[in-house]
Amino acid sequence: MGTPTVDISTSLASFELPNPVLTASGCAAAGRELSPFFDVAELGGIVTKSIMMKPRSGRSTPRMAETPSGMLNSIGLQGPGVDSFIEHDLKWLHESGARTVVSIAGHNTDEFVALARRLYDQPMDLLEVNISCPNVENRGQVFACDAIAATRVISAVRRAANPNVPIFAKLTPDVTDIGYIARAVAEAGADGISLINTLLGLVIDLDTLRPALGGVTGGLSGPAIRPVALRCVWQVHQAVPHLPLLGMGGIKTGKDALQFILAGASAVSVGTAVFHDPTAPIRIIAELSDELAARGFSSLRDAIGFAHLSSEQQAAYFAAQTAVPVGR
Amino acid sequence: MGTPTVDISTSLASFELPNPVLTASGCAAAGRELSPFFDVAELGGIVTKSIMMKPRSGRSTPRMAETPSGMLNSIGLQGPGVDSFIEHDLKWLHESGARTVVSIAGHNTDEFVALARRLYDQPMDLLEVNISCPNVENRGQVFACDAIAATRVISAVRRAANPNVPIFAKLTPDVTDIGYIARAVAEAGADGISLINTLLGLVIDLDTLRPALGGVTGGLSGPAIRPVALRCVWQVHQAVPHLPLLGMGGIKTGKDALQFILAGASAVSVGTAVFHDPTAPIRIIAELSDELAARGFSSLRDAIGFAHLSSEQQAAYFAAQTAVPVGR
Amino acid sequence: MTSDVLPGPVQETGEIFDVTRLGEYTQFTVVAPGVARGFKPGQFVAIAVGGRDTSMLLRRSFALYGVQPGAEFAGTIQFVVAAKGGGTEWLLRRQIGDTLDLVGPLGVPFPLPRASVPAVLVGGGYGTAPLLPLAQVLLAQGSDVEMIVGAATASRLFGEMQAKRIIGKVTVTTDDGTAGQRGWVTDPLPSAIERLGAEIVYACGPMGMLRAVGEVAGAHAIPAQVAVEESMACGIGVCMTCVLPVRDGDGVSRFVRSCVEGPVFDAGRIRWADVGTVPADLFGADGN
Amino acid sequence: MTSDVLPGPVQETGEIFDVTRLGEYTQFTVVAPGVARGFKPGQFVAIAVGGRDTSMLLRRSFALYGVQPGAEFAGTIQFVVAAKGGGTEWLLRRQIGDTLDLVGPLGVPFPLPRASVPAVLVGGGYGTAPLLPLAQVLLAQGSDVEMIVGAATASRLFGEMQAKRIIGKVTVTTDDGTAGQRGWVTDPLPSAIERLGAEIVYACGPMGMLRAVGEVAGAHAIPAQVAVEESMACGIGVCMTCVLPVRDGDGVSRFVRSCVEGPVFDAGRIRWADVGTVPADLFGADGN
Ligand SMILES: Cc1cc2nc3c(=O)[nH]c(=O)nc-3n(C[C@H](O)[C@H](O)[C@H](O)COP(=O)(O)OP(=O)(O)OC[C@H]3O[C@@H](n4cnc5c(N)ncnc54)[C@H](O)[C@@H]3O)c2cc1C
Ligand SMILES: Cc1cc2nc3c(=O)[nH]c(=O)nc-3n(C[C@H](O)[C@H](O)[C@H](O)COP(=O)(O)OP(=O)(O)OC[C@H]3O[C@@H](n4cnc5c(N)ncnc54)[C@H](O)[C@@H]3O)c2cc1C
Ligand SMILES: Cc1cc2nc3c(=O)[nH]c(=O)nc-3n(C[C@H](O)[C@H](O)[C@H](O)COP(=O)(O)O)c2cc1C
Ligand SMILES: Cc1cc2nc3c(=O)[nH]c(=O)nc-3n(C[C@H](O)[C@H](O)[C@H](O)COP(=O)(O)O)c2cc1C
Ligand code: FES
Ligand code: FES
Repeated sequence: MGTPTVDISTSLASFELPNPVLTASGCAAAGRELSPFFDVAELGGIVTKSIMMKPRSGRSTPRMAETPSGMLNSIGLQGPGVDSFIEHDLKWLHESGARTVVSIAGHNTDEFVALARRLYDQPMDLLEVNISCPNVENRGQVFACDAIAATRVISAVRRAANPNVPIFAKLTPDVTDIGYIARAVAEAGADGISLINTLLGLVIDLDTLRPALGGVTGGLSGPAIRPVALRCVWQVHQAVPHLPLLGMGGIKTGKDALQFILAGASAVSVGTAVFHDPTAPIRIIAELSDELAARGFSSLRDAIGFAHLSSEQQAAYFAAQTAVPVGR
Repeated sequence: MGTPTVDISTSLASFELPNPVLTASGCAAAGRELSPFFDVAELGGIVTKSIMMKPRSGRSTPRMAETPSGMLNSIGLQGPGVDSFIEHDLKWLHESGARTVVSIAGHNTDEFVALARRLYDQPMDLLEVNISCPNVENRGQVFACDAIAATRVISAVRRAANPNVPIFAKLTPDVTDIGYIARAVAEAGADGISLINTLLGLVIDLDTLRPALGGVTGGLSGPAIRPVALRCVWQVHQAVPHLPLLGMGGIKTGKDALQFILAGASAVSVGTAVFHDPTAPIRIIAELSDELAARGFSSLRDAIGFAHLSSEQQAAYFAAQTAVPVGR
Repeated sequence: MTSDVLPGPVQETGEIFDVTRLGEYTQFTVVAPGVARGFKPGQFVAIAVGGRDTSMLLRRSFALYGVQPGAEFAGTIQFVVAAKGGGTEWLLRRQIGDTLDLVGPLGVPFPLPRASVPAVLVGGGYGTAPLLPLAQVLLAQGSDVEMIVGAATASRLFGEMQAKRIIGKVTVTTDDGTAGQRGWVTDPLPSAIERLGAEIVYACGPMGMLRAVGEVAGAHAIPAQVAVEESMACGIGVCMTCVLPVRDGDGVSRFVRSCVEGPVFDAGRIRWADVGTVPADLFGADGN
Repeated sequence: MTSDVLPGPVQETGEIFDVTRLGEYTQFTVVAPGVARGFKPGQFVAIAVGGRDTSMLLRRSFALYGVQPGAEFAGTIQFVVAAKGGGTEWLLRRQIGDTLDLVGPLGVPFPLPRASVPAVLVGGGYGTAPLLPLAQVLLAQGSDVEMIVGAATASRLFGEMQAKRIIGKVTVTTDDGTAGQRGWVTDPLPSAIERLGAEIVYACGPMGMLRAVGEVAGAHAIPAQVAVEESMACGIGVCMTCVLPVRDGDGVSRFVRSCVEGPVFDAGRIRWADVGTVPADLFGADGN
């Protein structure tokens, strides 16, 4: 498309990004495995797999099942522990010139705090606090399912983490009222919100007649969940309009990414699509830029939350644009 | 498959069905439109579209958007009101010899009660209480999102309805803990539980740059949600093992239906698949029967909740079967 | 107007007999005796797209024309496809010999006058398709028929040759003047109505065009029967996605399913200005 | 053992050059110079299935053989497909001239001995495929090679003709005795090891077979290098779905990704009995 160039830079609180496309936690390891396919420094950023204090084996296999337009996973946060992560993964990312979002997960508030402290001086652009994981102190209930537990973790991490690094709370869609949880973590000091994590799902293996996953239930991701993710972004943008959102859930193309931006996301993460197409994140940058240009946007920032405007407000925006919109 | 015949009769509380396949509310109107494709009396039953006291226009168009392996709808319970429903629809179903599940929906508890009373003497086999709809008395919060509101409706309907007709509470998956809601409605007197209703979703129209649906958000259905539905059936079967479950969400084939049975459903509803294949429900009866036979089950009832058994318990069952299982 | 009792729709697998490119459109001829048998002009067929394991759950609808219940192409149906999104693009990749999963014929056909009456037929884009068999039926009844076909540009015109063959002449309009006269189908419509002394107008095309055609007919105090195109999830009347606000005989307006109570409506009964809203006086609006 | 630095995997679109039925299997020859370039025996290719708008999100993996980096079929790869579910059935409907979206070569190849050593190769079902190019490499190194191929029944045998052509002879077993000797591949394995004075066994096939081959090799105090087949979501090492409990050099067991750290493992290091569990002494098991 020979369309006018669009300014696609964006920001997630104080983190400035040349483009709004990142990987999703757990879907790009720590970036290195994607480097045969593209230069990871060209992305908006790499979001690393949620790391915990100690090494962790994760769940038993089978760990995945394909489902219609989606997949279930039950990895169980397998990882090398934060020390090894800093020494090998974060170092590699830093040397590669990649913008880096470090995702952390804990069994309890103390572990989240310990992680924030351990990472205090490490090179990173944003800290994503994965509170969509089970809280061992509350019968394994997921932190982000309980406004109080979520608040406690986020305020503690905000105090413990380097004040120059924005922290984003990552929410699960498996709650009755995601806007309520969003307001709670915003008040607790989150600089932004990442959403959504996977939906809890299950598949029965018709050969074994038992649940297909070793972990019984697993997390549903991929295009199947995109409408749920978009609804969550829409609702959270309405609940906390001042907070930047990192949107994700089933993004495969620039058009999909644009829906998230219009619904209120300042940037997007590409997760499961990477399994199908390792170059998806880099392709989506170009596609999104073309889609914005084709609709007459002069910058990505103008498109953030645009779908919440009335038709009149939208028309006024385009009327004020000097560039002639292509294809409208 | 020349497999031994399996007894596929089942029951939903006191409602005895010759086979376990029904339509889903809102996906078969009141059955009549399906009669060019098959004899509706051959199904386990027809579940009618949720009816309210008064005629209701429903939401503005557009009312649907296709999504990956799913669709969003925002019909808004368009319907003729209970009087016209009784006079035309229920009458036709009765004359057709169809087993009938009547689904009711209300703005508030009183409307549910009025519907149960109005339907007291009408010919029907089961009453499905669609509490996955907004409660006008509580800022439009969905009844089934709130254990107290859900309990109130179910106990009131149980008291008001004909005691010979079992009542099933239909739950939404959009809650933090569906097992908790299930226990609440069970204690309130539900004779069983139907699940799941649609997931709340949203799509942005990239031409208008606004939500694609007139109703902004809509309900996500189809194979995309099947893993979520199976997880809900699994969890609710564990929460209230004594209650019969009517399972649904993305069922397209006999194999899909079998997953629901193994997870704990006594019967299944086929919804969105009917839009793709009007004969799906009748086809699924035969497919399910074959799948059961191929795995060595002598009756459907034996397969209900079978995936919750340990491998040893499962092996013991098959060892005790006289019929030689085919393909195991 | 007569209202025949029609054989119900059937679901059948049809083999593609021919695929022909026509400008920006592609015409499919498919062997489908069950669908062909019951067909009346104005009806449509719903086609499963994407094959096994597709992520596209819903059927796509196409207006039927060129249905041959007997004779040479016995039991074939024809429809024309314009590329739009994934579903039509999948269809456009099908080849002769491939099979399609069809449900049809669906919908209420164009109502026919009891006796011969002069009629003007107005088609926009591929909307001309269902008017071709209608013209044949009307001519066979002895009616005088004129036809106006229009499109944004020449390559989006459809059926002007067939129309000419059937009727003898046809008026063509394009928005950009690349074929026929520059302008809209409604420009030559008044004079056609007057010239013919038309007592009815039939139309199929985009909503805006149908509304305008309805207004012209109304101004001439004659009815316009128009075939609409609403987004449809099921096509068979069970889902309620395809509704339009339509005024009935005693003045009450309701949301009416365009798949089974349409797609053909009396233009004068559709509340065009209220499409996409819930007008306060709609039946049941207070029940929401 | 040598450990070359390999060119990384590439993503490319390959045209299908040939499709040949072989018993219950179908062999594909695809023009894919990028994948072919880096290939070493034991590696695999991950193929997108279902086309645009498919509901099948994940790639399917196939062991590579018959890769021709130069010569007549320059830049082609070969792999063999057995029908399983939707993905393989879609592949089996592809025809010559169709294109496939490929990522490869993936995984760690079979480690080669530094010098020529006698080796027995054991293939089960289509697991014979990656052993064919391995046999060629070993023979070129001057190693003595014997090959045993087995399957449940004759029609599920693969590659016994090619093996015979490459090596000169081949031992065949089938569970039901429909070809070769009745029984398992492990039945003739001990005598093959002894006859040849084998110093290594290579194997590919179902997990149960690989375990048994590992045990026979262990009993002869020689290593077995086996290529496993774990369910893989990404194939490139980013998702952690494909792990196996593997003991490393200093005795610590970890969950190791079979896509990038395998699919070839030393059978003696895989904790076969613990596959599908989280053994208590696994590295990080206490972190769960
Ligand atoms: C009664 C009727 C008759 C029709 N006749 C013809 C015809 O003769 N020739 C022709 O080319 N097209 C016809 N259409 C339109 C055709 O059905 C759509 O172009 C087609 O559904 C688009 O599918 P897609 O996957 O290519 O597009 P997408 O935009 O990807 O479709 C997404 C969803 O929206 C629906 N949709 C998109 N556009 C339309 C539309 N214009 N009308 C209704 N639903 C839509 C699709 O069915 C699908 O469910 C008719 C539609 C109706 C309702
Ligand atoms: C390294 C490797 C090499 C392989 N080589 C070959 C080969 O040369 N020839 C061949 O025919 N097959 C091979 N397979 C198996 C092949 O990948 C599966 O048969 C195929 O993925 C099944 O896909 P489906 O859609 O037909 O089946 P479905 O059962 O519908 O697949 C559903 C999901 O399960 C996964 N899955 C199913 N079966 C297997 C399996 N056996 N192994 C791994 N994942 C599976 C699929 O990838 C998919 O994600 C190999 C697998 C791996 C991991
Ligand atoms: C295999 C896999 C592993 C994941 N691991 C993590 C994780 O460690 N931490 C986290 O916050 N989210 C994790 N996620 C969730 C993703 O980051 C993302 O929120 C979700 O998959 C939805 O996006 P998608 O549909 O683009 O994949 C994981 C998802 C997958 C598929
Ligand atoms: C168009 C449409 C209308 C629906 N209307 C109702 C309804 O009136 N009452 C109800 O309880 N569920 C309604 N549902 C939900 C279905 O009954 C079912 O719970 C859900 O769609 C999941 O099943 P499926 O994936 O098989 O469609 C509707 C679903 C669709 C798609
Ligand atoms: S499309 Fe379903 S009722 Fe018309
Ligand atoms: S398949 Fe993803 S890490 Fe191996």
